[in-house]
Amino acid sequence: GTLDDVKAKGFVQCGVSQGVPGFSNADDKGNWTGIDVDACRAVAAAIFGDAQKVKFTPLSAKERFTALQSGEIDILSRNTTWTYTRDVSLGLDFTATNFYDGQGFMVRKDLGVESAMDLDGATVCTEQGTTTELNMADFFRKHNMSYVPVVVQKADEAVSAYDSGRCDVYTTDKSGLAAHRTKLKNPGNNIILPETISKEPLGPVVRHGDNQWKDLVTWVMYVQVNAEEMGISSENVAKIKAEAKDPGIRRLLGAEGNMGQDLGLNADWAYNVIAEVGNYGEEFERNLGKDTALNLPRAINNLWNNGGIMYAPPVR
Amino acid sequence: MSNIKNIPSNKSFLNDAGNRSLIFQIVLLAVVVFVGYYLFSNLQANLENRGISTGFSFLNEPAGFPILIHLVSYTESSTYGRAFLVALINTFVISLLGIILATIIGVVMGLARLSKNWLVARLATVYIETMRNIPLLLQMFFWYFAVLAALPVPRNSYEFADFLLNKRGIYSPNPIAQDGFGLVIIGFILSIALAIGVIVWAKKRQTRTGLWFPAYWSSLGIILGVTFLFFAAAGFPLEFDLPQKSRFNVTGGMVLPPEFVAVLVALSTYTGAFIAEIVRAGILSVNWGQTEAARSLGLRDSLTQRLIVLPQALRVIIPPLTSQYLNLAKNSSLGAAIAYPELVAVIMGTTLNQTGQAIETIGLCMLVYGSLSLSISLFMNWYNKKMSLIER
Amino acid sequence: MTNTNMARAQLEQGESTIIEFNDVNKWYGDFHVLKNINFSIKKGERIVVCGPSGSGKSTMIRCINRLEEHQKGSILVDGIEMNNNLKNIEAIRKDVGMVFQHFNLFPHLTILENLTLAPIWVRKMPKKEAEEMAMHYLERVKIANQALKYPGQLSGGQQQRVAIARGLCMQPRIMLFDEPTSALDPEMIKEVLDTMIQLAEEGMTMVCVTHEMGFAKTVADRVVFMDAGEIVEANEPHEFFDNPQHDRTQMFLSQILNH
Amino acid sequence: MTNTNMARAQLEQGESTIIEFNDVNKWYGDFHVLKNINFSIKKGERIVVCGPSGSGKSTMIRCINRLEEHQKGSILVDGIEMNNNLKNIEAIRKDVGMVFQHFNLFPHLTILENLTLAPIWVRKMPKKEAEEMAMHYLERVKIANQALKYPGQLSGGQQQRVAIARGLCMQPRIMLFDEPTSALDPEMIKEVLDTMIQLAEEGMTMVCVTHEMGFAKTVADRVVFMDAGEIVEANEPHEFFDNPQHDRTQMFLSQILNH
Amino acid sequence: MAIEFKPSPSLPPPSTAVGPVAWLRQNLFSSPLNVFLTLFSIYIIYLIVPPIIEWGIINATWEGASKAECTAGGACWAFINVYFEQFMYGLYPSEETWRINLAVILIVLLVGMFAIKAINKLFLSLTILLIYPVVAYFLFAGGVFGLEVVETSRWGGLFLTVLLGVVGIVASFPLGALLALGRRSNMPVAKSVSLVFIETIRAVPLITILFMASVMIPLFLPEGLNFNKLLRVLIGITLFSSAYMAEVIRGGLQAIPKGQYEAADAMGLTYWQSMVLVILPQALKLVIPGIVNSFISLFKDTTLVYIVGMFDFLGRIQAANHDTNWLGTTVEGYAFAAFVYWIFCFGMSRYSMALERKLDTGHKRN
Ligand SMILES: Nc1ncnc2c1ncn2[C@@H]1O[C@H](COP(=O)(O)OP(=O)(O)OP(=O)(O)O)[C@@H](O)[C@H]1O
Ligand SMILES: Nc1ncnc2c1ncn2[C@@H]1O[C@H](COP(=O)(O)OP(=O)(O)OP(=O)(O)O)[C@@H](O)[C@H]1O
Ligand SMILES: [Mg+2]
Ligand SMILES: [Mg+2]
Repeated sequence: GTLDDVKAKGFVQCGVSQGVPGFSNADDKGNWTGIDVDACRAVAAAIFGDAQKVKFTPLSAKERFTALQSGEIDILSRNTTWTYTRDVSLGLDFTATNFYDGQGFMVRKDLGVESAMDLDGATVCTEQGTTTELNMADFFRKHNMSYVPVVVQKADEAVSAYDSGRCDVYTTDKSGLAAHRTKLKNPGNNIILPETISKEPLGPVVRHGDNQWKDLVTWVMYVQVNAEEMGISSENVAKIKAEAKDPGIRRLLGAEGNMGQDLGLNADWAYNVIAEVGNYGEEFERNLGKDTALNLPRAINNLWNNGGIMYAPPVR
Repeated sequence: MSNIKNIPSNKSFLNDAGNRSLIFQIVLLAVVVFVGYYLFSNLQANLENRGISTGFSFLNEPAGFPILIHLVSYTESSTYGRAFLVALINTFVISLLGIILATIIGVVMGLARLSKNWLVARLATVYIETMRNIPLLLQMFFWYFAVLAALPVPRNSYEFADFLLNKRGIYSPNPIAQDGFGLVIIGFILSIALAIGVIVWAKKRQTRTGLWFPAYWSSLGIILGVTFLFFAAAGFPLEFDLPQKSRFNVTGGMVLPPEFVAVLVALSTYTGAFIAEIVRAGILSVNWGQTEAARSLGLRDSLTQRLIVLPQALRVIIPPLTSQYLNLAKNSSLGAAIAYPELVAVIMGTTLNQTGQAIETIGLCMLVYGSLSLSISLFMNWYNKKMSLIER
Repeated sequence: MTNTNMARAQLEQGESTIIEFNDVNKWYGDFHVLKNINFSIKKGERIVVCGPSGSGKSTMIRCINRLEEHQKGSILVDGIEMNNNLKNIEAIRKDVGMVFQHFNLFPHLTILENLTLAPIWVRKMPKKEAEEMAMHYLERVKIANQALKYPGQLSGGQQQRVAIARGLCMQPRIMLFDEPTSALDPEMIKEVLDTMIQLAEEGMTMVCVTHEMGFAKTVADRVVFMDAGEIVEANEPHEFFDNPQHDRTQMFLSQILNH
Repeated sequence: MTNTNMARAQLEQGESTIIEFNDVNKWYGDFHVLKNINFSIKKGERIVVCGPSGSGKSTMIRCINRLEEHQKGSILVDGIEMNNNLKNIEAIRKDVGMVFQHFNLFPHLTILENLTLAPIWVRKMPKKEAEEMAMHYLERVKIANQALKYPGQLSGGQQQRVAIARGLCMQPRIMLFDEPTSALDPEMIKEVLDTMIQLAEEGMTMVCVTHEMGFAKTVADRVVFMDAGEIVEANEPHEFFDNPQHDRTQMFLSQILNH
Repeated sequence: MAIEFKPSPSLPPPSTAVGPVAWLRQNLFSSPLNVFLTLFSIYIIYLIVPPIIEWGIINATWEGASKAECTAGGACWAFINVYFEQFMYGLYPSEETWRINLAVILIVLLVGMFAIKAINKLFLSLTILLIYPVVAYFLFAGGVFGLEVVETSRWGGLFLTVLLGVVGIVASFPLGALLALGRRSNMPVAKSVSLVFIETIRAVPLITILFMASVMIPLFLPEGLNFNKLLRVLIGITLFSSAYMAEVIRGGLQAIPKGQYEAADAMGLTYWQSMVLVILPQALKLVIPGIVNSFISLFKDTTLVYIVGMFDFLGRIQAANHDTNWLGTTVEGYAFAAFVYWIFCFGMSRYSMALERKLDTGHKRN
């Protein structure tokens, strides 16, 4: 299966976006950061105990599924929306959601638009090969509004087209809007409209038919959520592993038992994930939170017991 | 008498020339078949393992995505098959217009480079050398992103009469036929019949009296004039939907979107430079003696070009021109990079992405380009054959 | 001898000058190809021009129908001066037929079309009439049966005869020949020379660059010898061949006749 | 006369057949080029083949080293039958040198390399030895001083002599010549013919397509006349020229000797 | 006695024939139409050239750390300045770029050695074709002699562009030669296989091939078997250009007179011997200009790898355009890219023309 291949070649091949700040973005030295990037690093940490054993393949939206299907990449972690068709007929399997999102619109302030309902007749830029393209179509049809679609091959170019005035509106997931807004000539001149026109659960995707690999990726994500819930973070994990009495926590961190065996991993896989990448909350704050240019609120991405909907099954 | 030596015994099976080539071919065929089979069986296994659906049934399912430019009716609820058709037409249209424009640019620039006017020749050279030596994709990006950025927003459109130019494209009035437009069509058909009559008459008259009549110019005049007369008689049954600046965009009128314009301009200026060189070489290939002979017969230079030089130059021009046309058609696929919804963008882009059926969509694309290439080269071969000289 | 006498007789009856070179000079860039050419040709006269290669023979006769421009002096053809005036050039080209060394037939047209092209487009002759005339001239050069073939299908000698017929189809008053036989095989040369001799006998004004001295002796009224862009000597053939005045001419003749 | 006698003498001493055509027939598509060729050549014999253009001369001699395939009958060269067997073909080609009308030297190789190519690659001779041999033959054709030039730098006659030397370098038992002089200027023809006459005197078996009747008279043991794919007449030169049997031969000879 | 002939002296031409005035009259103002064309051309030059000079040189800013510092109103070349290294080497670690430079210097030296008479050309060619690529590969990729490993995903910029072009053209050469021989062969299978391959490849756009190479190849391989994306793209490019190369070489083969084949046959050379020793050396010499031209098109076409997500020269420039510090430098980026591509392509096309002329004269007298 994929795990054996990955172990054999010594790294995880991870498909990411070609540059969405906060999600997956390379700096000018080629170092990748972002929450989608961290998802892959966590998998690498679980397998190899080394979060750096990942290689990234930047993919445009339209290439991503083919790349995954063909085996070009092992995980697709590229703010990909979990939908019925994709899960069922594309030969893909969605694992867990690492970001709950919804599609929104960004417009220039000087247009004086306040609501998406005012967009009748607008020219709309978006990236090719996304659910956005379909949602946008549905939205305008539902409200009987006309629009001119400009569907550009790559996200960056769609944003350029918007920025150069080709379009009135740029639409994508709201997190993406926030991310892309940082790349505009004059971020302050653009506003994100309040409406959210769709549900966009984003998360890593793997190929259909390899359950072991799917379980692994899913549970790496769940472990991070559970860790936040239990108050385990990269800072205290070593200490907790050494001192914890709670058998549940000891099992989780590999201090006793061999929970990794069934996944084909070492006992301390979860420990490595948390030690190297951190828990979900850390990941969020590091990449999207208050101290970043995106400055996104946790909102629904908070833990279930904190007013959000992040709810991971228990590790037992 | 003749002492035939014993035929040497090395007449082994392998030494026979015929057998050797047979064996080689069998091996080659086996390798080709084996590689083909190997790839195909891997493909099948992979598709099966990963649960990827196959077949062309997706073509009947609703596509759900919009397409910016469609010349046949298309909505989001149309099928993928329809989307394919739309993309196909877009590819055809851009190729066809590109071929026409590139040919015009090429001929003009080719002639300009041969011009006796030093400055004109130099300018044409600069144009040709610039266009030919810069990658097409870069030129497309330039026309799309750099030029687009420099154009005004709709509110501040450049206006010429009822035409508008802005970041959203080039807007022109949209003619809408009113009652009585049928009469105009009748008039148009009549005028064409009349024009043909004039041409036939002019030819007859030449055979009879030797006098030339400017038949082509006058028939153009007849077509325009008669059609206009009918148009007036019907009470000008045509209204124009003028482009109006509205809140976001321009409403009404007809629009050429920037994507279309950028692809068209890039394709035709790029290919035009290559065609210019072909035209130049073609004209230079006609022996100067031909021109001298024509001149010494008293033919004016324009007639010399039209009757003597061009027909001969065409024979040299056609074959390389064919491959430029093919290149242009193939290069139209780069339109995908700047949001022109042609085949590669719609099929290998969006459709592939929504359905995940890589093999089928790539196959469709290759099929289309293959048959496009084939038909252009068949046409050109036919034309070439028609034009070729009869030799001893 | 008889021939020259006949020519004399003709000249006396129509004494008018048809081509006149006055102090003509021409340069290619810095290269002085024609130097002070002064020369006139009478109506009906047959002139043969000879001289070493590069001496300017072709250039001179090509000035007559302004395939080349001269820069100094004047050339009058049929009383019309050669200058940049397009109307003059057209008028003169209608009156001057030319036959080239390499025939320069139009390969994409049939023989008949080659012949009728100028009559139809330049002389505005009805097509029918042009074709009849063309057939007439083709018969005269004895290849009427090839009328519908293409030039590429004929032999060199046949092509050159077509070229002559094409020149004649303009019904010109002057015919220029620029080494019309030098690209031909020996057997074909005869075909073409015969045709030219026949033409000469009909009294057409002819200027012919050639090294066929037999032809010169038979038909020329005057032979012009050029060297280094100048006319060295011009004389009646028997004088020219038997008693050349210049040593340069003698030298040239000795070469050409021994060949 | 002396020559023919000498040939006779040779023939008597080595009476063995080296090339034998038995009922050979060949077609190009539907076109029957060789019809029932029956003919044999003895070791050391010098044969001249002549005949009108298109009569199949080239085709016939090209069958000897299987540049062309025949379809019926058999050809035996040195006792080996010509068929698809590659070994046979290779063996025969080693023994048969050929000189073409257009020399066909390899323009990218020096003269020396042209000569040593086959000895080195086909005969597997050491390079040194091959070069020594090549120089030997170049001396024999009197152009050893040109060994390091390229073919493009030699005159036609010199090139043809190189081609002969190249043929000899295979140390063949038979040499075939296909109109070796017809692409040459008259002065160069002599150079080449001299070389060939010299070769002939050394007793090499030679088959030569040529219309140089002087050569035929001097060296040929037999002259073969072909027409329309058939051998019309084959005879000793004095018989052939002085007393041709067929009227076709007479006609051909009258043309060729008057030319 | 005969008169002595002395040619009269050549006179200098009148000023109407030569000199600047005559030149102007003949080349610019020879007829009313030409006068109009000249004036029109001058107007066009006036429209285009001064603004470009003003923008690109007079008002340009050459130094600076962000777009905000480009205040002169002209081009912001500071952008190119800052990003120059990335445009050249992609994300190749800057302390390792000497490896690329070294490889370039090596090849320049090696090719330069062709000028030295004493060196065996064959040996040198083999070194360049067989040894150099290995050396260059290890220089680029590292992993031996303590060189740090540099992932191919970090290769980019002009380095990648040149690499793709050069490898594509060199590797397509043997394949193209085989295909050309195949297409001319009289064995039906070999002929049709070559024909189908060549015509199929030539019928489809390069992007479809690159797309296949970049994402689809693994579908055709057994599960788990996969190889480097750069390698796959290289294979795609090589297959693509080998079809065009085959046609170029076929042209050369066709130009070799039949007599050459016959002479080789008559000497008893085998098929492969006559191809390698006699036919190909001549054919290849003939097609060198054609090969240079293919190289130019391939070099331009390598920009398409940008579409499949590789950051070649153009890709790097596009990416840099999205740097928040440098937004609005699109035109400068494209202008720089255009300039570099132009220099390369124009230079090569001039070279190919010169070569054509040189080879042309070399083949005379034969
Ligand atoms: N277009 C031209 N440009 C420059 N020099 C030219 C041109 N045409 C001819 N010449 C030169 O002018 C001279 C005269 O040429 P011309 O053709 O008139 O000679 P010719 O007497 O007809 O010679 P030939 O017997 O070889 O035809 C020659 O030295 C020739 O090289
Ligand atoms: N490859 C070919 N395909 C078809 N016909 C051919 C071919 N080669 C030669 N022929 C024809 O076969 C006939 C004999 O040709 P061959 O070359 O043997 O004649 P030849 O006697 O050598 O004539 P020449 O003196 O002109 O060289 C000619 O009519 C020729 O047209
Ligand atoms: Mg001349
Ligand atoms: Mg022959």
